[in-house]
Amino acid sequence: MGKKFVVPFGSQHVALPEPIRFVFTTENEIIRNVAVDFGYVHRGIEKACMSKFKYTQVPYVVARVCGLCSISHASGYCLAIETLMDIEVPKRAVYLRIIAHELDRIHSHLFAVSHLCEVAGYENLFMRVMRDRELVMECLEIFTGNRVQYDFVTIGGVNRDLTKEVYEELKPRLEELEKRLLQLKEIFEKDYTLQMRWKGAGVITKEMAQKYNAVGPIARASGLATDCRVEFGYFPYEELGYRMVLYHEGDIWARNMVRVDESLVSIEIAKNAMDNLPEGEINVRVRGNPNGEALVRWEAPRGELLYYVKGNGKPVLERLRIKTPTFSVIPVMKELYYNQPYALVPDITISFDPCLSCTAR
Amino acid sequence: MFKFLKRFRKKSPWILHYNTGSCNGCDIEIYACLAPKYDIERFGMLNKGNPKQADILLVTGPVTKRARARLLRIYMQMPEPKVVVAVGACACTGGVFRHMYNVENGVDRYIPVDVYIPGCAARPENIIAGIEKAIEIWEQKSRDRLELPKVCTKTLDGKQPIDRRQIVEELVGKYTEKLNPEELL
Amino acid sequence: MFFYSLKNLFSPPATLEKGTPPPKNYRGTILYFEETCIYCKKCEMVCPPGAIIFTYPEDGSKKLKFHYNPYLCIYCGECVRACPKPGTLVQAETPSPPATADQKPNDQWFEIEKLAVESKKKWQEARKRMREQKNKNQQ
Amino acid sequence: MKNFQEEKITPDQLREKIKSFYKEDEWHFITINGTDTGKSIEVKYFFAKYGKKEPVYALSLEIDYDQTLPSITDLIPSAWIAEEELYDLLGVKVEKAKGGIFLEPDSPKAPLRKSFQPKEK
Amino acid sequence: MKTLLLVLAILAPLLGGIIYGLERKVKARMQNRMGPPILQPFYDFFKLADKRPLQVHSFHTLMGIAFFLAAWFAVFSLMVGPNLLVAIFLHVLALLFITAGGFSVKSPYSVMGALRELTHILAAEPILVFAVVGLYLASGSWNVIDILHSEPPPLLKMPLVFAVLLLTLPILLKKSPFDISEAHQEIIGGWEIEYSGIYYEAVYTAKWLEYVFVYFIIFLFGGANYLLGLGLVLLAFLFVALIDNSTTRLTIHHMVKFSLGVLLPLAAFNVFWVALWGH
Ligand code: SF4
Ligand code: SF4
Ligand code: SF4
Ligand code: SF4
Ligand code: SF4
Ligand code: SF4
Ligand code: SF4
Ligand code: SF4
Repeated sequence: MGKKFVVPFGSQHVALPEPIRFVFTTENEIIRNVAVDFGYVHRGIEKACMSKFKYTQVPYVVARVCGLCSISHASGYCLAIETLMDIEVPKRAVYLRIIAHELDRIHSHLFAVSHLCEVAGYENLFMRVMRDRELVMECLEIFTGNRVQYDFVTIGGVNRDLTKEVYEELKPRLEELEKRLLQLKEIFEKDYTLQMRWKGAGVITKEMAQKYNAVGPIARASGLATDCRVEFGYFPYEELGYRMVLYHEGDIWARNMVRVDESLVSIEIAKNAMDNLPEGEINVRVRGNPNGEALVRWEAPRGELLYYVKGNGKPVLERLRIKTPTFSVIPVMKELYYNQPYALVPDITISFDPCLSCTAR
Repeated sequence: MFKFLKRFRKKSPWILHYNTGSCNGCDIEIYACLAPKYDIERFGMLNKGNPKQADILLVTGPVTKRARARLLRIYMQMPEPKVVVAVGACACTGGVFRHMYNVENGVDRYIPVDVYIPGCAARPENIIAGIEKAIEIWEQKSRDRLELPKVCTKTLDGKQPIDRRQIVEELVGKYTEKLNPEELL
Repeated sequence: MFFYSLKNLFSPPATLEKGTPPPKNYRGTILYFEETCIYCKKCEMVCPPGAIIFTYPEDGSKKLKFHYNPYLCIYCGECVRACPKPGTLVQAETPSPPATADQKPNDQWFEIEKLAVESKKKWQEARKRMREQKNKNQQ
Repeated sequence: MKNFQEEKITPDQLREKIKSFYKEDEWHFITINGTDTGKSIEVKYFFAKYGKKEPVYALSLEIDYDQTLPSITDLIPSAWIAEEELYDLLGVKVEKAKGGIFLEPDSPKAPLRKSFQPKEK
Repeated sequence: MKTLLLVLAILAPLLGGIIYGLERKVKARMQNRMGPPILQPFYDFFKLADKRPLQVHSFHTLMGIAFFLAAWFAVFSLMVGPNLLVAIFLHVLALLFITAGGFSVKSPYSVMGALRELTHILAAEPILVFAVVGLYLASGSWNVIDILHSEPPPLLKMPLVFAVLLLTLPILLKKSPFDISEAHQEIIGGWEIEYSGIYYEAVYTAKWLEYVFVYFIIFLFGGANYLLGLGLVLLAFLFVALIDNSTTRLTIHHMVKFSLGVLLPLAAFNVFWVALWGH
């Protein structure tokens, strides 16, 4: 029996880019109890989208729910409005959205991977992944005009076209990135100390994932085959070379590997979409106001994102509901901490790739 | 003596980063600054996660109601001389979140900000330029200037325990009173 | 990784020179050219954070004053797309420079926001007066 | 255009209904959503099936502003977080919810209700 | 000889700073980035002197300064002092001071760091003792001057001890994979978290002294052959940098297991071998 010892983790902490606060009660550095406070980022976006902003402005606002997957938010919302208002989006715009979205997924996943290395104390690998990530950041910057907030998707289509010049800039970078990612994958599979630290640590079993309704890479690392890209079927993913990445270990290592593998799949999808880009318009004009309700399940980098919109024929929406992936994994995350050593807390936390700015909105 | 030491300030700024409710966009750009492509360590900057050892506070986010007490506490824990840099539109003025019900429209309503870096998200190059400006200001600052009122009067008898939380709360109260509460909505 | 570290030790670093400009088509500062503006206020209406505000002249004339806050702007480019007169609003390819405390980007903007509301009231009154004047003149 | 299946129930039927169809390995519980319709609060429980391209299934019920909603956390352990949010942002009295996960003492109470109108600037 | 060593001991913080600066540069280059200038630690040093110091309480501060002084004395007794064992003793004492300092504040990270530091001492110091005993056996004296004159170099007699010492370096210098007591990403520096300003400086520079201390022991393995000694130091330096850059942090259990289960027996084996049959 060791002495009970209370350790706060967050809200300001080097391992956390975002404010979330855990208070752990530990015993010999083993966690016995945990309290979590994730309300630091609550800004009131939903209300603002229901009172202050017109529905055409909302894509730019919801993109700022989260910087890591801004395009998921914007597209999820636009898709919901388009379903609601029966707008047919041009095929070229659909493909452009896929490209941007997959590039965004790569950037988000690589950030998560590098961050996980950083908290594991593997500074060199952190630097290496960050360096390789700059390739996809450059792609996104050339493609959409900003490194993080793309403002690329609007209701009815997209804002920018993929010109020949841009295509020529993007293609070699993606190919280079693919090569480097394969090398990285080898490191993650072989490195001895990484395995020692991550294998068998923080295991989420399939049952646990089902019981607590885990989503995204966390569920897929536990062998739970769920992916909104398949289940909702909004985009022609199957024809672009999508395949599901599944691991069964459920530990930190598996979650990391899911992200690395998914980045590789995403590169393939983006390249396919770029090569088979249909000709045509990139957006259609939108008239009228939304009336009715619609719902979109979107696979953001961290998993299922739900957009529920309800309009009442006015330019301002009646209800906009954002359910974000991290919101869904917090219950399983909280459960997982019990009886883990404190030394693993940063790794476990970051292996969820938590993004609180969308959890609290 | 201190004049001599002052010269070395600009070569060793240690940064501390706090997120007061941003979208992460600017935070990941700060992380990108640490990475090889922008490598801010070449200017001597270190990311110290510890307010007591940091010189430059990088704040992102529009300051949500829950984050402000923590922000003040971190600011008070940092020893002088120190500078504050607001990174990104929402830290400067509130950005898109301006006038939402749970945000306070910018960092400078709570702590004095020295440099504002625009952008949504701020580019790493721009962040570096901003930090350089901040260092210039930092060089001018005196080491004993206290920027917030010293509120702790409770220790006079030397016995009563210090409740830092309470101190911060009092301070928040002080600063919120000054603002027009209707403006906060 | 051992090999990689050793290799890096003897190869040039990947660090960029300071001040490398952003790529072409970067979404930077919004530039305003008054000559062609028709004061339709579409840009003010679409701007999500409200980084464009027009203040009204007191004499009731139609020549509004354009205010833009680069420290509030989120660089989405909606205003440029909304503007009916191409070339009035242009998005530069470089980001805005950082400001220092004496420029007060936030406090000033609070004043402008207040001013916009007040000046609009005054402007409307002035317009009303002008209309009444006109009506009187016609009678 | 509605793109999900909806079934209307009353608050008392909620627990029975969920007990009757919810299985952990088949259904994925998405979230709870509350909407202020102006007269009452409409609460929707969203469910999806794992790995199937089927529309989302929603249980929908309406409750009065001061009525208490039964908790489903013992049936679906991850529902607590959505229930807390419902309590915090819409002021729905959910059994066992404590509130305060998002709002500070000086934030507006139940901001997502229609009765709260933020100041227009 | 003696005066040279004395000067070296007096300049030890300077030397340590340069080693630290070099290390940061090499580390940055290994990570494919430019890195800070080599004199960066001294810039930091002057900057810290210029900050307004905040004190948690006087005992805590005192322990920080005691850590610095004891570490410096350890270097002195290693270089000019009478006895290597005294140096080790002082070194342990220095670490104990900082541990006491870490325990004396309320911050949980500090206490946790101090607890882990104790484990560090447990894991690393026995090996340091074996290294010194090895040096004694090889040269027949506890005195530095004698060791520096011993032919052939102690390395030849104590290859295993040297190898073990090399492997202990990450523990001693708190580098990945065994930077557990500092663990920037977990406990933000551990016991050093509550120090600031000029008091932090004491802790900061004391760490430089540790570099000098450890690398000088390595140097001693070269015996009378100073070039060999320098070569060994360079080798150790590169080795530590490489290991630091190619591993993750492991847990405290791994460290204790590795140190007491693998390193210690190896060192002991070598020492006993030489002691029993070496002559
Ligand atoms: S879960 Fe995170 S990455 Fe996904 S949409 Fe939300 S904020 Fe973005
Ligand atoms: S989890 Fe949420 S807050 Fe975090 S990056 Fe993703 S969307 Fe943003
Ligand atoms: S300025 Fe923009 S990108 Fe940066 S944190 Fe705020 S909303 Fe996100
Ligand atoms: S109570 Fe007094 S000593 Fe303590 S922090 Fe406040 S002013 Fe300083
Ligand atoms: S770019 Fe966007 S935020 Fe900036 S002024 Fe134009 S519409 Fe407003
Ligand atoms: S939209 Fe263009 S023309 Fe109209 S007011 Fe703005 S700048 Fe002037
Ligand atoms: S586009 Fe033409 S019709 Fe429309 S507001 Fe401008 S001037 Fe008037
Ligand atoms: S809560 Fe206490 S221990 Fe933690 S930072 Fe504040 S004063 Fe220090």
